[in-house]
Amino acid sequence: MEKPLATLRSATGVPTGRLAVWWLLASEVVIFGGLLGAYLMFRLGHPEWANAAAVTNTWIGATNTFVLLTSSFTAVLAHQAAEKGDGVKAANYLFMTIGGALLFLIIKSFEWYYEISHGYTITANGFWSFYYTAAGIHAAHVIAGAIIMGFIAVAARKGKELQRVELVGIYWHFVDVVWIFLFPLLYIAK
Amino acid sequence: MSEHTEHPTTATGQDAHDGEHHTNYFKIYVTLLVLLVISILGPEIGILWVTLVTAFGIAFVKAYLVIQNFMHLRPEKVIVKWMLASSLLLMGIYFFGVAPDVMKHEGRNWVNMAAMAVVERGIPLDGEHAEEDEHADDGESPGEGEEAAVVAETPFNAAQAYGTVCASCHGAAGGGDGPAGASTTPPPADFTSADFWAATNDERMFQVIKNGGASQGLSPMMAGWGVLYDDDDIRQIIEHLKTFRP
Amino acid sequence: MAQAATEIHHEAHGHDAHAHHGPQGILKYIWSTDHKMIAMQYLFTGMFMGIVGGFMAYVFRMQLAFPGVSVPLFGVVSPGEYNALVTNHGSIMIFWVAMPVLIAAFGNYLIPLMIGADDMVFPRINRLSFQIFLVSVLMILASLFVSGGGFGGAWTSYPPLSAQSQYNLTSIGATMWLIAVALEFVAFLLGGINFIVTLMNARAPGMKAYDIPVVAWMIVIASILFMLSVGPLIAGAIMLLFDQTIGTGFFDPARGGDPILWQHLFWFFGHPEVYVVLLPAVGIVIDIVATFARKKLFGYKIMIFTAVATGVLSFFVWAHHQFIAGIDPRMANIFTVTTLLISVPIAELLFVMIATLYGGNIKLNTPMLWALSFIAEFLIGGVTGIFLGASGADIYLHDTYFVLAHFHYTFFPIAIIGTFAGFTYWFPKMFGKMMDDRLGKIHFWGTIIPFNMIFIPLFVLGLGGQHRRIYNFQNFPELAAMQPFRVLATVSLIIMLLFQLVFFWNCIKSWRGGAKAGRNPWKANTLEWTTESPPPHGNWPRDAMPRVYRGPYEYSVPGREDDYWPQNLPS
Amino acid sequence: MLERLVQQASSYAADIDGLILLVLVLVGFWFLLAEGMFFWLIWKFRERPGGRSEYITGKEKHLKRWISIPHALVLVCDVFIIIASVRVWYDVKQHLPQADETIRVTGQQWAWVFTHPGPDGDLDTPDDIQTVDDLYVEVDKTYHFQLESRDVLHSFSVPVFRLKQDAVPGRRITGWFRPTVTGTFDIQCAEICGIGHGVMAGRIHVQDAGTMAQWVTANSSTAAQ
Repeated sequence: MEKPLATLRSATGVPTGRLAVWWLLASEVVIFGGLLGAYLMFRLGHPEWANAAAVTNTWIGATNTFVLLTSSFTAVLAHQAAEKGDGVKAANYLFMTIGGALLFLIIKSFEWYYEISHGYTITANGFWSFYYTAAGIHAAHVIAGAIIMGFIAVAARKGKELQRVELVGIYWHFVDVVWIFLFPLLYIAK
Repeated sequence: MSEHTEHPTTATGQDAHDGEHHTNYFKIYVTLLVLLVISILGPEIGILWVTLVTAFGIAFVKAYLVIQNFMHLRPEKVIVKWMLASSLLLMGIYFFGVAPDVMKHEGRNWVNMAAMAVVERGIPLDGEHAEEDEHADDGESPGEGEEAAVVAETPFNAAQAYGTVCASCHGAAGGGDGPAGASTTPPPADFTSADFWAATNDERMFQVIKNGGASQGLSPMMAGWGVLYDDDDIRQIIEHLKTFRP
Repeated sequence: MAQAATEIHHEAHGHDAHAHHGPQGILKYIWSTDHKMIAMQYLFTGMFMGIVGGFMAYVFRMQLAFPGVSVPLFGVVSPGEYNALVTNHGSIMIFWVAMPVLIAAFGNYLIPLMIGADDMVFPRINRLSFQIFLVSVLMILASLFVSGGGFGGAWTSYPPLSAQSQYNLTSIGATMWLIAVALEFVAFLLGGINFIVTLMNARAPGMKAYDIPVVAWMIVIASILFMLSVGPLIAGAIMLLFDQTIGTGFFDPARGGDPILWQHLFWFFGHPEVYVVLLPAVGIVIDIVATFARKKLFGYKIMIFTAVATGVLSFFVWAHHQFIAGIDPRMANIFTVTTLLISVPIAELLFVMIATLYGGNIKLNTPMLWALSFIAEFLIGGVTGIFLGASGADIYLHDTYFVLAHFHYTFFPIAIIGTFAGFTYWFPKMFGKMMDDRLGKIHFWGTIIPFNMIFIPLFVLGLGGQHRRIYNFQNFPELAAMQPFRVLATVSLIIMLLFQLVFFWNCIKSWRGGAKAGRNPWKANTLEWTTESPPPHGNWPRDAMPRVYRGPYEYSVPGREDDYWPQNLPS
Repeated sequence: MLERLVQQASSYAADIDGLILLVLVLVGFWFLLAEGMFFWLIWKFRERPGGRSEYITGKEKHLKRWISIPHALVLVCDVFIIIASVRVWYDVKQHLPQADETIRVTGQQWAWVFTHPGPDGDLDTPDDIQTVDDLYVEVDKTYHFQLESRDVLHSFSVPVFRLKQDAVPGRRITGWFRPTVTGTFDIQCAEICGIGHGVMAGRIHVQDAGTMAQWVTANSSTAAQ
């Protein structure tokens, strides 16, 4: 499809795609903000949740933080390569980022399997409800990001639409930032 | 569906960052990892304020580093910063508007007794529990899992169902004298009256319970419960009603 | 309904299809990415849902006026059905009529045309947005026919009633209602990002921020409000969905949850939502008033700033919907102050609109009548809001018919009057034909007079202590005596609904046999009037896109022969 | 004004009606002024053949006054309304006067259960009297009520008292009223609570001291048996 002229204009000086991603993130901030704000209120009002939080495994959470930080690092390297016009290198870095996403999801599913099989299900109590809901919405974002990155990496390998490498990168870093806050909220604070 | 390269202002979309490329991404990455290690080790000390600072203070520092250096917010137009700042500010308003009702359990002229009871009941600290495998095998939930188990697995109990959904109108003893029935016209059926049983049969009762009173030309206030109970459950309820029969 | 939209559009300008390379045949309409086609899809879907919502209003008003009778075309209304009808009437009118028509339809149609662009910046996301919206429409309609019936817990959907099926008895209907609303939010988030970015980035060369027509500004401000307020409710909807389906206890007090949390999440979105639909309607009215008064706006910047101020303040007032709902009484004082402060920018906005008439040469044709009636009627809705914002008075008036009449005096001008104003004003542009002015005026008076006759009695009933959502007032001795007011409201409603037939007749008649409109029938300044009617795909030839030299409201400039001065004319 | 539609039967009903009247006067003034101005302008500047509008930008000082002065006055009116409103709110909802007696009101689908403290004046004792949908109170006596709910949200509304408060499951919300007129009045549920919401009607019986004393003796003795 031919691109409309409208898409090529940039009255603000921020490229259209990047502006849209920033707006998307602003709307994501309020979605996660609403959920985590509610969690924080309940957590501060229910000291007994500390006993439930004690069950979560900080080391698994830390490993996942490490995985996501690393994937963020490769995403920014992909952006750097795309800026230099090196589509193949950008694509390779993106595939590494996707690998990070998959590793994150695999660790997560083992963690959840262990917890669910020990009876800590989403209905067990308020803490676990928030735990699975918040991490689940975050994981949905990880999955969506990995799929989008796959498409962009395939195009970038052919040298097409390189600016999209940066756009998906910004989104990916946001997913990382959400986890940076989920980690202390769900794992460290006991 | 994004910028074409032939357009001068948008070019590849990275023009705005030219000259900003000297950020050493690797250095930032290493810094982030060091901060991660500190945030894990901090709480191990066990002092509350150290935990708070290392866990949440460092989260903010890490987020700041990622946003400024990886997402390149630093060289971005000021309007983008305003957008993000206002969405964060709104979350602050939301928190302070809601917290007095939800976070606190009592206030001027009200107490949240249910929340207090939940705090009081507490959650058993079963760190070892999680290690024990026999509980995992029989699928039973430890501690607060009980309610979940009730929702999912309890076999149907007609007497209990009668108590929860029927008794408020038909009365605990089936006399049609439950509190909610007092204001309905016509009044709820009285299962202790012989006339009631003379005028009905199993099939009719089944239809009324499943599809509501209106389906048999009776009071529309008798709701249909087919959504909640399957046919077997309803037959069990009818059997339970027969225990009221004079 | 999208079908009807596409067919009308097909006939209207079937011959310029050669201009684009998109899908052909019927797919061209269903799969089109053209902003005008998507606008039509939204417009006609919204109008169809308006008919559904109107029919619901007819059924439950009949039940209230003549309790227990068999309503023609429906039958006897049971209490459960009554609750489902009022719930879905409210949800449909706000989420599936006001939002798609005012924001999505007019936004899609007008923003690219008014800023001199050939399309939205993301045409395929735009199409995706409509498709998600269509799924939500089918979902809400289907939810009325599932086992157990449609959801009956009011459009606010307060738990525990909405969360637990043993209380609401509509386990399937409630879940489908919730999913439909959530999908609708997603559709409008995608659409909203598109509107905002289009206005920010895709303006014609020379068009500065204060050269943008007010209606485009308003739709974009509304989209921003929507985006920033809906987040917590999306999170809340997921939590409520889990409560309903897998048995979590987010809103169940017995398990540590809190029903008050949902109220906050809902109204944190719900109050800005009022302004989300208000602002586009205000924008439409302002554009029409300027055109037919042949006047420059009295303070263009004041209007934009008051709209922004209203939007910002609307985030600070939400708990006035919960004064007596169990929030801490001390918090109510804060929210009373913020709520009453919001009257300041809104009053300013209305004053400026009225002042624009001063010194004009006012032509009273159908679109202008609709626009002026918006101001007159919305004023009633605005001032009655003060009673409810004052916490002390709200103790008595909360959840009475006074509230109901108040917000119908705001939402009716917004969703119905605003839509008719915009539709009659841009009809020549959309279909290339003029509308019949005489039929238009009959329809106008046949709508406005019964409208007031419906809701003025409801103010009286509300002051008399009659509460909402009660299916039969004969159970309350003090209220039973006020039956004549209920009958009056119902009869007026039926008259108003019948007069809508005039509108549909007028549409069909004008579309088939109306006079040709030409490019600029109203002699207006904004860019959409500089292209053909209806505009071809791409709006303007790709090598002759408009350039902008001045603001949109330069009417009756001294020293010029014409009393208008299009934005794209070099001086 | 409102008392012609609904009787005033509690100590604060007149305050709330007074506030509504104050808002009506202030808001009505602005409403009539704006509508009057609006229709006058439409009539004055109606279309004249060959007529032409004036070119006014809204920046002219002598014209801008017409907006900015009313604008400031609206703010002043708002301040009056806020002060009056907060005062009424404080008296009715925030500050509870000393109670002569405390009752409990429990909402459930779809009935009101009222618990009277009985002869000893204390709730949760064996001589409590429970009634369904009928609340018996004594005139000129200050009551506190503890509002609770067993299942979903309800709202305890007595229009003649100008009293309304939502009942939230899990919470106990305390409020007060002081009946000033004897008689029997409606209680409505004002928050949708399911299919029976429309029949969740109660009656409140305000009695003089003698009748009330008789009622208490009659009912608590039957409860004790």
